[in-house]
Order: sequence, then C-alpha cells, then structure tokens
Amino acid sequence: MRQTFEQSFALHVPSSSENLAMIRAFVSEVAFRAHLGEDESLLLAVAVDEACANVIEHAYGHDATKQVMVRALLDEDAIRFEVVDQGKGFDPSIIEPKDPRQLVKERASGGLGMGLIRRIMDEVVYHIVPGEKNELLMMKRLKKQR
Amino acid sequence: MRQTFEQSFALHVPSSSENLAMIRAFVSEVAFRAHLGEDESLLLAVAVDEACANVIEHAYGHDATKQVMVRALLDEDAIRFEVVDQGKGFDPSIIEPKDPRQLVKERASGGLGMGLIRRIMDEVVYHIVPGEKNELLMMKRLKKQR
Amino acid sequence: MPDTFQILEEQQGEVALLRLHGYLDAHTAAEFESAIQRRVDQGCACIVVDCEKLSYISSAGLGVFMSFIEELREKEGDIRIGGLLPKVRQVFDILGFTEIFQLFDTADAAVTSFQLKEEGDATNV
Amino acid sequence: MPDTFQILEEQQGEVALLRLHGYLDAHTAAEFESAIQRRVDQGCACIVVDCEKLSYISSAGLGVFMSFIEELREKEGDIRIGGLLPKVRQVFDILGFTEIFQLFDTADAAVTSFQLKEEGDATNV
Ligand SMILES: Nc1ncnc2c1ncn2[C@@H]1O[C@H](COP(=O)(O)OP(=O)(O)O)[C@@H](O)[C@H]1O
Ligand SMILES: Nc1ncnc2c1ncn2[C@@H]1O[C@H](COP(=O)(O)OP(=O)(O)O)[C@@H](O)[C@H]1O
Repeated sequence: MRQTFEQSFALHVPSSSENLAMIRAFVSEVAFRAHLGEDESLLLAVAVDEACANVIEHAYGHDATKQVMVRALLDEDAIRFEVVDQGKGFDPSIIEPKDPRQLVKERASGGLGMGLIRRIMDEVVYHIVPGEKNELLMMKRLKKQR
Repeated sequence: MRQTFEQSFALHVPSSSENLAMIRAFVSEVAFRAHLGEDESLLLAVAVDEACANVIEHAYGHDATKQVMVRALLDEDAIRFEVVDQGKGFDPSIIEPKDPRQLVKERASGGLGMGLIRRIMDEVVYHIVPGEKNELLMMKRLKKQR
Repeated sequence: MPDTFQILEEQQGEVALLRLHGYLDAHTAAEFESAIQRRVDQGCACIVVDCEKLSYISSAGLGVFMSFIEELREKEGDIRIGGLLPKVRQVFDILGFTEIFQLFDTADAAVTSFQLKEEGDATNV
Repeated sequence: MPDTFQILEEQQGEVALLRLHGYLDAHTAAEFESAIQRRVDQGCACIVVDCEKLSYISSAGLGVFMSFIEELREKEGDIRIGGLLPKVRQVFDILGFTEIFQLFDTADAAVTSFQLKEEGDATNV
C-alpha cells in the first residue's frame, strides 16, 4: 500500500538515557515503513539518538520528570525527524564542528554528536525560539527506486 | 535505577492496521521497563492491540489521516494504558460480553476483542465524552516481588 | 528488524498444511482468511495450521480459526493446530479456545491425527 | 525482547580482552568507560575490544574509544577492535575512525597483533 499523504508518528518518553533504546526502536519501525534496509535504518537511529541524548543531557540535565519528544514524518520523498525540547536552549551557530582527529588528540570523550547528525542527514536545521522551544529538524531523502 | 515517580510514555501513529505492530513494539518496550517477562508482555500487547484495532476500525473506519494515540503510565504498583479516540463513540455498556463458544457456533469472525481486554487487564474503564473523546483506560497491577 | 507475516502452504495427502510465520493481527488476518477460504473452496476439509513460527496472535487472528471450524467439522473435517508457542498459546487459553480446538505439539502430529482417522474409516468399510 | 548491554572480560597474556554485547549508547557508555579505566589503572596498555556482538554504537560509545587511545599509545600500548559488524562499522567510518583505530576481522586477530609485536620487541633485545 503506497501512501500518498504524509504520515506522522510521534513518541514521548521520560528524559532519561535508559529510554534512548526505545527511541531507536521507534526510529527503526518508521524506517521499516519507509522500506529502508538495516544499515540505513541504523544510521537514522544514530542521528535521532544523538539529538535526544543532547536533550536529555544538555537541555534537561538528566531530569527524568521532563519529556523527550520525537516526531517522524514520512512521505514518498523523504523521512523527517523533529526533536523538540523546552530546555535552556543554546546557540548552535557558535558550536564549531570539530575534527575527530583533533578530539582524539585532546583526549575528549564528547563533541562528536552534532557532527554525526550532519554527516548522516541530508538537511539539518535548528529552530530555536528562546524561552519557548528548541527544535532540531533532520531530513533524509529517500531513494526513488522503491 | 528504581523510579519513584510515575513515568509517562506516549505513541501516536496513523490510524492504519499496519501500524499495530509498531504499537505492540511500544508496549513491549514499556513492559521491559516494568521488568515484565515475555509472556506478560505479550498479553499487554494483545490488550492494547485490541483497543487500537477497534479505534482504527470502528472509531475511524480505516481513515489513515486520523491518529491513534496510546499513553502508558508506569509506577511501582501498576502499568496503565490509555487509548483515546475522537471518533463517533459508542455505548460500551450495551455491548454484551459474548461467550467464545457461542461465537464459534455463530461462525463469527469478530466480537472477541473487548472480552480479551477484560480478561487480560485488572481494571478496564471506558470514559466516553460524547462529541469530544472516547477513552479506554486499562490497568495491570505489577507483582511486588521485583 | 520488525517482524512480518507469511504463509507457506503444502498439501500432504488429504490434508492442507498452512505454516504461519510472524504475526497474525488485524492487519494480516485477511491474508490468512483467504488462504483457508481458498482451500475450503477447493473442497479441502482437513486443515492443519503450523504455528511453530507464529510469534503473535490477536482476536482478529483467532477470529479466522473461529469462523471456519463449524463448517469444516460439519464436512467431517477439522482445523487443527500444531506447535503453538507457550506465549501465543496463552491467548488461546484465556478465551477457552484450547478446549474448542484440537492442539498438537507439532504440525506433523496434527497431520498424522487426520491420517489415522482416514485409515480408521477405510478399515470400517 | 529489547537488547541490553554487557561486557565479558578476559586476560590473554598482556592483552585485556573486552567482549561487548548489545548496545553502546549514552546510557551504557559509562560502564564501558569504567571497565577500560580499571584495566588502565592496573597498568594494562594493550586492550582489545571484541565487537562481534555489538549491535549499536552512538557517539557516547565512540567517545570512550576516543578518550583512551592517545594515553595507551603513549604507553606503547593501543586499543584495537575486532569483529565489528558492517552496520556498526558505518558509524566508525562516517567519522573517519576506521583510519584512527586499528580494526581486525576478529578479536583473535587483534590479540595476536599485540603478541607479534611483543615477540618482535623481544627478538630486538
Ligand atoms: N538540545 C540542546 N540543548 C542545549 N544544548 C545543546 C543541545 N544540543 C546540543 N547542545 C550543545 O551543543 C554541544 C555539542 O553537542 P554534541 O556535538 O552532540 O557533543 P556533546 O553532546 O558530546 O558535547 C553540547 O555540548 C551542548 O553544549
Ligand atoms: N473505539 C471504539 N469506537 C467505536 N466503537 C467501538 C470502539 N471499540 C469498540 N467498539 C464497538 O464495540 C464492539 C465490540 O468490539 P470487540 O469486542 O473488540 O469486537 P469486534 O471489534 O471484533 O467487533 C465493536 O463491534 C464496536 O461496535
């Protein structure tokens, strides 16, 4: 059954890293609806996982009474994920992309997440409305030969 | 990590029976958080599946532009599921529970769903607000010896 | 990888053997129903459903079993079930279906149960 | 059944072998980090991570590898990876980590690579 309209899926879970596995299972299910294979599906799970791990750590400081919200939008051309938080927010433009080799030299254990998201997705947009919400919109085009 | 507060999870999917598998995966993940085993987890998936299959068929008549909404609430004592629809509604009190043997005699292919839900869950409440929403609230107590 | 649904069909003498894979729910029940209906239309009354690889069933799946059994028993046939996993069997149990349907440990045993009956009938001639 | 995370540890001569099972994400990375830290504190510089049963990694897991490698290489040791599944290897590839880390088809091959080096060193004495 080919759907011609956009299909929308959403998952809300408590803001705790133990729920990242559940978020990835959700992404896999949506990727399955988009007829993606295991490799592509895993990469989408990574991108959404990174976005949600940032919300859990940076936006909500591991306060599990807060909710992580993920939306997935699926149409014939693309799969889109939206991760929204109402945390303190940040200025994504001043977070410079770091070279993994440089991070290795610095013995860093973090700083890879946003770079991974950008390398996996075809379009990444931050939409920050200060004091209201921080949205991360990620889009991956679907290949036509389905 | 034992959580003392109530944890809330929610899933929204297009109202199509192909998404029932996704709803069951969601229920399994929440059951896993509640430390339930495979058998108990499957029965909860059945109860929520039946509730959602009714929404897809009876409330929305297979209109996949509508959304099926499931919420799960987890605390130390119980796991609760809420399935809400904004469909035409119905009067659950006039739907008499049918004996499976009688249904077999009638060569029926349906009519088992609500009976299954009642047999699986410890508490089942319908909360119908005509013209507004139809809520099915299902509760299963968790055994203390976790 | 998410699970799906598949039916593999075999004919063993008079017995139609349907092997189910994956989940039987409101989405996949129609496919199962047509597979049985096709066999019934061909005049087959003895059906075995192999459930060893069936990971899940909801009322829509049970409804397929329920709607055919009387018709097949009237025709001196039956729909018999083999290899049900314990987690799936629970759902049959809860509705009392384990008393209505004949369950066997394996699909082979279910197929044999029909053949024994036929041999029995033949000797009685 | 949802996947979880587990580490099985072995000592093979000078080499500490850590076998990972399940997923390595922001939730489980801390456990992996302490396992490596413990080995480093014990004076072990040669570490092999068996990833044959690793089903998933995110940046938090990669970060653990990243934060230890310089320190271990300074101590004439290394952290080497065996048996990475293709779907997981993609994540290493995307960040160029396949060029920074030494990857082997199996954990055994990774363990042997350290032992050859030791023998080499011994012969050079
Ligand atoms: N949702 C968010 N809310 C607040 N800050 C964020 C958010 N997402 C990312 N950041 C900021 O961006 C930085 C870079 O993120 P990332 O590349 O994922 O690396 P890491 O999370 O390991 O530091 C974070 O350290 C944090 O300061
Ligand atoms: N969410 C709902 N909206 C409207 N009607 C419903 C809903 N849930 C159940 N019903 C009604 O209750 C009846 C019994 O449901 P059930 O026991 O699940 O059997 P079946 O769905 O196979 O008919 C349905 O046939 C339908 O008329």
